[in-house]
Amino acid sequence: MDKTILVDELLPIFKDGLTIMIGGFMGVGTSAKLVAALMESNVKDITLIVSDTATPEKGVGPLIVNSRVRKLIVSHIGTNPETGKQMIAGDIEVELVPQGTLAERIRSGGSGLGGILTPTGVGTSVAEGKEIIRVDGRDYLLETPLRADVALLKAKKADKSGNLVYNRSARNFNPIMALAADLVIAEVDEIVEIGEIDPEDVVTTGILVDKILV
Amino acid sequence: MDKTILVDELLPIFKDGLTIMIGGFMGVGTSAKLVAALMESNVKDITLIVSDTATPEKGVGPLIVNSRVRKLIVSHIGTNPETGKQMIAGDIEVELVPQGTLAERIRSGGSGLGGILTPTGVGTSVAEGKEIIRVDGRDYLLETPLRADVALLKAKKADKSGNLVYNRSARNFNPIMALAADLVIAEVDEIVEIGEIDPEDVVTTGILVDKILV
Amino acid sequence: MVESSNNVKGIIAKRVAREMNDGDVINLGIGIPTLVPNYLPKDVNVILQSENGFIGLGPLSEVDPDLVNAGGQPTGINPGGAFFDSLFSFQLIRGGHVDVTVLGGLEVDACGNLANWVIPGKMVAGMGGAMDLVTGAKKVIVAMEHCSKKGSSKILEECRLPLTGKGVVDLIVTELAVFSVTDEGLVLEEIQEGVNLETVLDKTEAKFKIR
Amino acid sequence: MVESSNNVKGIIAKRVAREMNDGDVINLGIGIPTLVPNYLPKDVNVILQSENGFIGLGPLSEVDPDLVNAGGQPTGINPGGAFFDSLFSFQLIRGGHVDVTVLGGLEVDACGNLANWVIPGKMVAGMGGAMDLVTGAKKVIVAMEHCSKKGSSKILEECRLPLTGKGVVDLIVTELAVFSVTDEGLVLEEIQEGVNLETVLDKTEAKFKIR
Repeated sequence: MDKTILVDELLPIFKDGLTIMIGGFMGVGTSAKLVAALMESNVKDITLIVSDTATPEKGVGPLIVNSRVRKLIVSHIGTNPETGKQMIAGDIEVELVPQGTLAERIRSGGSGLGGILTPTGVGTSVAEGKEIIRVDGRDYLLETPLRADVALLKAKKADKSGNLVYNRSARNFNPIMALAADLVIAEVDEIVEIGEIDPEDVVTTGILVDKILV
Repeated sequence: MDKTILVDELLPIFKDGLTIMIGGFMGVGTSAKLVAALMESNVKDITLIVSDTATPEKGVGPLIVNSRVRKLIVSHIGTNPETGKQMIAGDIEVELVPQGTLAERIRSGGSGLGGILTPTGVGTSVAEGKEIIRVDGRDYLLETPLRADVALLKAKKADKSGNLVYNRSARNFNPIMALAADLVIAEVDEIVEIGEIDPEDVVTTGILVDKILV
Repeated sequence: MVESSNNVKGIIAKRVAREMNDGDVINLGIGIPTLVPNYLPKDVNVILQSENGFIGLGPLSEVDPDLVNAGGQPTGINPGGAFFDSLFSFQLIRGGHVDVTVLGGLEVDACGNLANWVIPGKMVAGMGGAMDLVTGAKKVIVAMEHCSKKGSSKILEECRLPLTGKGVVDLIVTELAVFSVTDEGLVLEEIQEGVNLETVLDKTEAKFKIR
Repeated sequence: MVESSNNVKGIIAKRVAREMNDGDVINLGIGIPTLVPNYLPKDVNVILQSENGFIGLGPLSEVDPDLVNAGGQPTGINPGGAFFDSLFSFQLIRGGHVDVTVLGGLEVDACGNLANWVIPGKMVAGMGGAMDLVTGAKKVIVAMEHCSKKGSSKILEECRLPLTGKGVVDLIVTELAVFSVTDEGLVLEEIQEGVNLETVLDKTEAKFKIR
């Protein structure tokens, strides 16, 4: 089963209105090729789930600048002024989520959980509209799962079965997004034969990865 | 800061009534030396949190056979007949927890969460006395955190700062227990200098590990 | 007698094997389920998940005491496999990343309920990972002998033993028959070779429709 | 002016550095907090956690675009460090495995409330990891200039901006003074060198006790 794919084969996958998770932190660990393919596909009205919107030029920044995103679920937008501008103009709906909570919600979505109880955000505007549950004398927010139609990952290396290894701080949100989308596509710098990645070193198991773009 | 410790230095740490987590699955990935030290310390009334009670001779089995455990939080006891015997006789209190839920509860305890919502156990005796929370039309059990006074781990290799690497299926519950106890002690087969374990290969960061027994 | 029992187990495992598709991620319980790979067609390659922490369970090659299956027995890992901790293992299981789980059963009923972890006052094995597996796997197959050692039907109108999972079973495979669990109760999908309908009716407590 | 501002930042960072103990695991926000390591005594070695996914943040050695700090700037990793994903990173942060976090602030108040992520209608940066850090770290230090650029006190009786965390701050360090947050409100722990009490009283909106 060969999971490798060419950019041209990706284009029909991308459709208007999809919910897409994209790995990365300030653009580090974001697949530039997959973001470029999304741009090329001309899709719009994306719901984007991402750590941050990086800068106008980097990471998912171009998707924001070119108005491809209708809704954003994100922890930080301060480094891309275009995001704030579109948000204030009402052109993009932004749900700000604490970064640790964002990670937990994605993991919940990918792990069959109905959510988690976190103390983060209690007593802040993040708590608005959320259920507060008291456990052992402390208040927690019930934070619910996030899933996506497609996850776009960036890894250092894959074997042909899709096992992934990441590079340094480019790992960030990629491994948990691999759990939480119906279709998981990874750009990798290098692809090797099955057996060349030690089972101890695999970070994302190939059963989670559907397509590999080299 | 040298974290290495000798067995004799361990003995005063073990006290009656402690809550102790011990890694391992059917005894694989359980520290035989740390279990032996517990035996030698003559402590009793332990609350033990463990995947299973292995066999009478293996893993945590001897702690059961020698009546050191007052309460057991565990997913499987079928391979150690002594556990069932003591349970039926009322000598040991057993809380049976689905294995995935046990892992989640330990992680919650080690990650500052108030618990997680799992579908596992809904409609079974596991649900008795637990809060049922409906999310997106599906029922989930609220499962609350577990923590321990001491966690006893087994790893393949440590560096002197306590970074741990495991061997094959001996990893199991060890990495999450490292998060969830006030004092974390690891037996390792080999100890190396700081810098000899690649930061990409570290499974348990040394900041979680207090003591290392070679 | 042993011969015959092995025969029965083989018949069940062989039929279960036909449910597997190439590329499926499978988790097999102990007992009859572990026999399933022996009966897979050559063009069907499945990936075995072991809930104690790896993907790619394979034949034993070198013995490493740290490499065991979910029954604690020495095993091997295939190229392309991966090790992880128990947390991640159950993320895969509960998160729907396992296509099929095959488990033994003490009782199954017409609502798809399964009981296989405790006989009150008698055997208390514990559920291990079974409750997570039946809740999370995309397809749950119960592979078991049709009747208990005492000869009573294990396919009931309603389970009497404490449940492992409620409404979780998709397919029941025994040495006599194959039943699917549908919204309208059990449906007899097949009768095993050499068995007649009367025997199935006689040995099955639960009502069932015939496809 | 720049000179003077740098001076102020140095004074704050230097005082924060005195709060660190050998072996502490520290997470530093962007801005003034990143200057803290420059002022650590030689016998105090701390371990820096970077919420984007590693332990052992160190000086830049070789430039790898995949190795950045939480501000997205190229950085290094010390021997003994470890990489992990965002989930694990925040498990460490929320789980109390970080001893001290040092963050900047827009406003802090007498109840230990902190606001530093949004000015409604103006700046919407987002909270990033700050809400998790102030909730989970064992000790929360706010390192900031005492007054806003317009000269108004940033230490208030009650925060007016949306909160980052409620009752989370342990210590406030500015170029004028050091306050601890106690059950009875703010306590003035120290006045910075060359500053007098009148200045602190004049520039601080919140009431405080004097130790």
